[in-house]
Amino acid sequence: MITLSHFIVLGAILFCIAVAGLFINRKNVIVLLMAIELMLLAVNINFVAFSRFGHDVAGQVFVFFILTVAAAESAIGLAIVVLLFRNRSTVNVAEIDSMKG
Amino acid sequence: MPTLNDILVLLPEFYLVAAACLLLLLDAFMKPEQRGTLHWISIVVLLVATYLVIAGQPDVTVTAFGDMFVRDQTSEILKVFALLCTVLVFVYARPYLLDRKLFVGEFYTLMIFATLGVMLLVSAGNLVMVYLGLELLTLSSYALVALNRDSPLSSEAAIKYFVLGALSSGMLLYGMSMVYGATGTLDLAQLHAAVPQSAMPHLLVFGLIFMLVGIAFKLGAAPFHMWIPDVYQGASTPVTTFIASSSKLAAFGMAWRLLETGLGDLSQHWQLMLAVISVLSMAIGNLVAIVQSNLKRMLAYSTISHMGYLLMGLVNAGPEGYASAMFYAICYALMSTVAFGVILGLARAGFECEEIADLKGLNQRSPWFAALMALAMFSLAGVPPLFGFYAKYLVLQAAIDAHMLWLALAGAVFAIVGLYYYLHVVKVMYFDKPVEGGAEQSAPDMSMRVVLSLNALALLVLGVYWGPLLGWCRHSFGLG
Amino acid sequence: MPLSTSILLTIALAPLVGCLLAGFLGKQIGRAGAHSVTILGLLVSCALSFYVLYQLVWGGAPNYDQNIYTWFEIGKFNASVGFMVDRLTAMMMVVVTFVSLLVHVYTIGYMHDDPGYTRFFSYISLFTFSMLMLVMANNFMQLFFGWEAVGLVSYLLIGFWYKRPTAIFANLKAFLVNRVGDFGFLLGIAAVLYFLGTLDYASAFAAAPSLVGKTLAITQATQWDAATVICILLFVGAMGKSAQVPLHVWLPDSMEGPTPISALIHAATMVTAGIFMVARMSPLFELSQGALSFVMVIGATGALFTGLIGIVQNDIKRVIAYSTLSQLGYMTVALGVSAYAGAVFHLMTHAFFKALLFLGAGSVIIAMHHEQDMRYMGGLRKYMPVTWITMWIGSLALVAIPFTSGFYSKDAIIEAVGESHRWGAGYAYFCVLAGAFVTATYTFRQMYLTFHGKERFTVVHNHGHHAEHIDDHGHHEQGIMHETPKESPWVVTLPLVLLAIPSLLVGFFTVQPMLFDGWFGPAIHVDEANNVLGEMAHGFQGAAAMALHGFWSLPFGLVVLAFAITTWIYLFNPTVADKIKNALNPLYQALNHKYWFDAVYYVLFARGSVALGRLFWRGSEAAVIDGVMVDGTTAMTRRVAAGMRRLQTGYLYQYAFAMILGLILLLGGYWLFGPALAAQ
Amino acid sequence: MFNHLLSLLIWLPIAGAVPVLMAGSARPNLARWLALLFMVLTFVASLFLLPQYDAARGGMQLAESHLWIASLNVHYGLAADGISIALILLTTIVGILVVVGAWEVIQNKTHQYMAAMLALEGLMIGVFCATDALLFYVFFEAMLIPMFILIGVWGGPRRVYATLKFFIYTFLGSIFMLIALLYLYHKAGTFDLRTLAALPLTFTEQAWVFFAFLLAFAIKVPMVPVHTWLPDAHVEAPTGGSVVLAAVMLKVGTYGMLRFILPIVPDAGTHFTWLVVVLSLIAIVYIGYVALVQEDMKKLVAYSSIAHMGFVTLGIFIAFLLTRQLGNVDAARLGMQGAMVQMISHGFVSGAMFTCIGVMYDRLHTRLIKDYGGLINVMPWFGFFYVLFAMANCGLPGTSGFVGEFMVILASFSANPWIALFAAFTLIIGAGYTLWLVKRVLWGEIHNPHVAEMKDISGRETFVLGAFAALVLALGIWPEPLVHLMDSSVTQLVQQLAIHKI
Repeated sequence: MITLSHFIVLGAILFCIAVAGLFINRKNVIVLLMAIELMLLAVNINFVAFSRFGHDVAGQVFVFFILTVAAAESAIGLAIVVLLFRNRSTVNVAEIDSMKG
Repeated sequence: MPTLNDILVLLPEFYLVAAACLLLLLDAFMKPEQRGTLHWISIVVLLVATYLVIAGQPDVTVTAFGDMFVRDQTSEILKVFALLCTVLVFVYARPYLLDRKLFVGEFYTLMIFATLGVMLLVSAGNLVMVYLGLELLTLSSYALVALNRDSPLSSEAAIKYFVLGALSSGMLLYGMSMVYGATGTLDLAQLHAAVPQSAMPHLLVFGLIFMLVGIAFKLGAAPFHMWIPDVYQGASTPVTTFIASSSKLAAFGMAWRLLETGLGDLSQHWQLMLAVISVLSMAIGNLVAIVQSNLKRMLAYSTISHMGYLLMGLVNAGPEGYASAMFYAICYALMSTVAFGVILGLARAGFECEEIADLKGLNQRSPWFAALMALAMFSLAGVPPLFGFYAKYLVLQAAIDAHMLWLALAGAVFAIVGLYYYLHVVKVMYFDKPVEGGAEQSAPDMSMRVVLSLNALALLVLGVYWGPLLGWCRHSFGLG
Repeated sequence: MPLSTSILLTIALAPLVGCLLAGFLGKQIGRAGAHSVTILGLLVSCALSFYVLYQLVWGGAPNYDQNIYTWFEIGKFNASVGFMVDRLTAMMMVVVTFVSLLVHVYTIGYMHDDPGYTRFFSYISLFTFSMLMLVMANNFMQLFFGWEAVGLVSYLLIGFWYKRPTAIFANLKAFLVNRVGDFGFLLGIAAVLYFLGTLDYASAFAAAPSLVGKTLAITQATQWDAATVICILLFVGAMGKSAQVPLHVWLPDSMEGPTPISALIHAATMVTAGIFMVARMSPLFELSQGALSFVMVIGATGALFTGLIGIVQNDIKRVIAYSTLSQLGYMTVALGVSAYAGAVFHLMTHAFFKALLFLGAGSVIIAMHHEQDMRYMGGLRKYMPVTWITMWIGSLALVAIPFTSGFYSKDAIIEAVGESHRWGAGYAYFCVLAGAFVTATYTFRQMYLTFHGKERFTVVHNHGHHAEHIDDHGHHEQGIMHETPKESPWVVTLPLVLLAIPSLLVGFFTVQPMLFDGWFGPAIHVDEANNVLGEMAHGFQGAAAMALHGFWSLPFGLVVLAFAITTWIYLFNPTVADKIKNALNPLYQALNHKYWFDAVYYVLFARGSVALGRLFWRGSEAAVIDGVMVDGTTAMTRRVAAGMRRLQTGYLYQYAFAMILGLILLLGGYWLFGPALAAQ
Repeated sequence: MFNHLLSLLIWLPIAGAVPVLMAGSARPNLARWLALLFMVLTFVASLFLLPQYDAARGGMQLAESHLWIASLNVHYGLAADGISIALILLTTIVGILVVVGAWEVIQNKTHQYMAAMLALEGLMIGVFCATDALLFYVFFEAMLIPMFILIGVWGGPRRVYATLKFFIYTFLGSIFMLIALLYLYHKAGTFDLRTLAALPLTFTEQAWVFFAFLLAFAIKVPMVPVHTWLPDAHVEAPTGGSVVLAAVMLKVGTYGMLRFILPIVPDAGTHFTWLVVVLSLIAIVYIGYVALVQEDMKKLVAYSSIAHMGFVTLGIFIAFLLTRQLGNVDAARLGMQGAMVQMISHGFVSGAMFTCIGVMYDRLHTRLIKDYGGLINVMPWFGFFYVLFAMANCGLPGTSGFVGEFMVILASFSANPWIALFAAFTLIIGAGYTLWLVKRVLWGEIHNPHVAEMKDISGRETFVLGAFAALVLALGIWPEPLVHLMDSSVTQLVQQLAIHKI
């Protein structure tokens, strides 16, 4: 029998993977975008699970909003990545450090 | 089903949406040479919105769309100042944008959308609204930061801002989900009621902590401040100004909504966490600012420290505390608009006036701008009789009233450290000899100079006559 | 009729007016104007002083003691400016104004070619004013005012020729040494206020008996007798002003000032202020045998040992200067044996004959064109008879030949010391006796070297540039004169004559009232137990008898002995002097170096203080406080800041990591402290 | 009768700064005359204090109070007692002399200089009559800005270091004072000084508050060991800046002690008196030695200022010993009065000394002692004034310098002979450094050819120095009027000391 805690754990694991992906990855900005998406999905799992087990629909409504915003977000993200590539002809995270200190 | 009442409550916001879309169309069908009018139109739009906010101000707290949207005095005040700050940004930005071929419609529409995001955020009555408002604000901000397409720095700043922003809102959402799980509601008011009898207190606090990360990030408090310096430096100065003014007001509003309206009963937990964050911010902000040579970057670190002081007010977790924090947020918004405004005023084609060294001997070249900058600096440093002092004094008072003397003492110590770099700017302007290619009177844009002067003198006037403003802030939190 | 305030005010202020006119309007009123106004002022106050004395002694006027105005008033403490005039004061006023007047006149001649002519008159008038304020004071505050004011004028006048390095060194030294004395004096005044609760003479003396048995807690354990503390502290002031050992070092150097000053300030009046002060404080000093013994021993030491130095001096003024030190020692001894009247009496006679000697020396110096070294003089008597005679009179008075005024005062002191049974009186008696011999020795030596024997200067007649031989740069080849020395003008000789008269006679007429008939009345208070003069009074049968008896006294014998020796050496075989000098070389060295006081003080205090200051400045100020505490803190802050700056690496993933760390920090914090908080 | 005199005194010069600033760098003379006009007006206005103040009654008079921040119960409260009035008069007089003194000296950005001076004067007057702690703090801090500008813009080569040190040092002290004030407000719910004086505090609280106040005011005075900003500030500051700094600004510190430490934390004050007394004695003796070896005249006088302010702090704090432990109230009053008189006197003497140095500096553009010597040969009148002020500086009777020191030494002997012993040491060391300076600067042959060309003081300089001289002598010859003016206020202060608050 799958309980709420299974979902929570799953969500947590996904979230951790996403976070790890954010700061372990030294290569490509695109990967960061994917990690962010993953993080939002983890959140969605939490919401759906809670609303399912809490018999409250609001959580699932929230999920729709999150999905929509996530789409817009990744759109802007990609746009920025393109811009970045145009200006610096690289999307390598390890090379984007002209501002520091 | 939305009633007419709902519409009326949201009138300013609806109006702003409509106006923004109209501007977008206008911009599309407008010949480039007529674009100048766009500037004035959008200023009028915002002023009208301000009027709507003030005029439609309800005597009692009203809600709309099933408590999704709350319109109370706090949100009104924050909205008014957010709108005004945006107006200031527009006024200051014009010459700068013209010089840099950035004078485009997107700037204005995005700016207005961001402001709209601020307005929604500060009067959110529900976690969903908080999220939507926040995203509307941040997404527009990302775009604004990247506005200067040809600048490598801008795009780098944008990507950093974007990734970290996404991470923070991810954490915020994650926290929200836990809180939702622990209480079963997304409505802040019900949340407040549900917190005490929650079955899973630990889950609740976990949620709280994740949300705190989101809040701290938005404020730019250490250790979630890393984006601030790079974004401030990379973004074009008008955008920086906006981020430093309006969106700080929004951040305060958000913090207050989530922490007080929503999780007020957990205050004994978040008080201490905020205190720690506050000390870290004051320390990192003030210390690292000392060694900056880039003016915008220096101001970025100063922002971080100021957010530390603002948090001192929140730490108090009582109406006085919130009032002082809000006072601080407004005060900081006004001060930073002056500081960045002077930078904008001195910048000219091919000269950003970003380095502190650019201000050398400004007193010889344009004493008036030097005086305005000096006012801003002394005010930021918190030297009486300028506005900034009273804000500091109020938050210190709040910390002491909350029996956190150590926090107040830390604040005092770091205020001394901070003093140094503000004075350094004054020193550069007044005591140093001017250098070739340094800042001088840029092409005088009358409207800008007048408004900037008024804005700066406000720091002096409010330094003497700050009672009413404080009165409003306190009254909005139900104090005499 | 009682004394009127206006008269006393006139006496005090007339010299001040003269000073201000000569000082500020010197250019306008010119030299003649300057000396006229100042002398006029002095004439007025001198005449009035005599009038006051007359009123007090014969006019039956009561003693005057009134406040002119309140200086400050705080609770029960108040300080006023006011006058207290009794016979002691009146006598001092007369002496001061009289000598000062003569010195004014004398100055016309002495400073004739000096550029600072008007300034000089302004100074000496200012001095007279200050000195009068000192003697006429009716409270300690005003006494201290006069005390310091005369010090200031002395400072200005010693440094009158401000271009001379020696002069400006001497005046700084004089002021500082005096300040050491005033340091004690001020503490003494503070002690008086503390114990007696008032600064006013009359009430302080009235309350004086209450001091008996009172003590001052120096530490928890040790308690000092109040009266002794007060008196010794006050006397420290007197030691400074009246140049008592070991604070005597400034007086010989003060000879850098013009000669009239040496006569007026550093012989006749200012240096005797200390003596006057102690006499004035007799009601206090009488309460402490210890303090009096201290006074006596200090005085006796000075009387003998400073006199010895005089024997080896060659500078005519310095000889007299050391003689002054020695005579001040005599006065102090007299104070020490409670013979206050004797001290004051000697003060008066000494004022006359010492001023006479100095002015005479000045006259010689003029004649010698500012040559002061006696080795280049000799045989001057035929050139300047008046000076010669008058100076002999002065010398006889100094060595206390019977019937001269000096005899009466000095012999009385020696006898009084003999009578005294106070601790240390034996030592004092030896000192004053030996002192008599020493005095005679240096005096006769000086007279012989100056006026007798063969001329040790050569006259080279070439006129022209002696005009520029004015005092402030009179450095020329020693022993070469450009014209024969000649008697000084009347303005110089007249004062000599006028001083010679009292030097001879004043003692004879005043000894009886002043010493034995309690002429001073309540002004001087002596306990019966200490009243040596009282005992001597029994054996006193009039001035003449005293003088005749004097011929068979031991002191006179010593004088005769000294006379014989000096005559034999300096008139007949001068070479012996050097033989003796070589024979007693160690002693000679000690005397010639003034017992090395100056050297030691210079190293210890002057150099020492500067070294200490440097240590403080470079060390604690610059290095510790500024270097470590102030700049160190800022430097540290910057270093920390530079370190923290490096955390902002610019790498996106590290920014993200920082946020995660923050998150973990908060979570961990909750995990650690959360339960505790929830418990609250 | 017009009852906003104090407000007028504060705001007249501050308002005057605006037109002076308007005059602009193009019309320096206009700026000068305007500045002088406002200074004179302020001085005249300040004279009206004397008839309006009832010295016999004492206490705070001419009070004004308007609610400033209703929600926090903060008042714009002004009032003056004898001490305030004396200090206000000192300020207004020095103000005029400073403007006249800077007349031709300041050629660069004259209008800003004069405006800064006016603003500074208004703020200092504000400090001397604020009765609301927050208002006091505002004036206390705001003073720093014009002085910061004065030193920084018209200062010497190391002006930046000096002025930053000055600003940050003072700010450091005062911010902790602010914390202390906030704590008191937290307890009392008001900043009104009279209420705070009545506020009962435990000893621990008093101790903390005491040290916060002490730090703030000790830095301002300054006391050893937080004094090192002063010599630097003085050396770099323009003459006018030094004069105001020494003559008035230092007094703000001691004045603060009177208004805050004495009434609000008397018990802690009593307990820690020994500390302040020892520090004061160190200031008198140790600083004296440091002053002795200075090579820069301004530094020397700056150090002597520290030593003289030592007498003020000594006089104030022996009052604790005398009232609390010995019950000798009259002696306490004597000491306190001595401190007050010393404050005023030091204002004139140090101001005059710095003016003298300024006069020399304007001619030779060096402050190093070794560059001078034999000045009296070419500048006799200047020499006269210089000697006079030097004598006042080493406390010669008849000059104002003597009065305060005399009273303090007398009083301290009643407290403890040893204190008096060290205090009286100033007679020697003070004379030492002052007269050695005079010897090296004034007397002797001229060895520096440039000195030979120096002109004697001009009419303007004679006016300034003459005014100082007149004040110094008047105060020295007849201090009673000043003493009387402050007597009742001092008495009340002393009485307040006796009240236990625990």
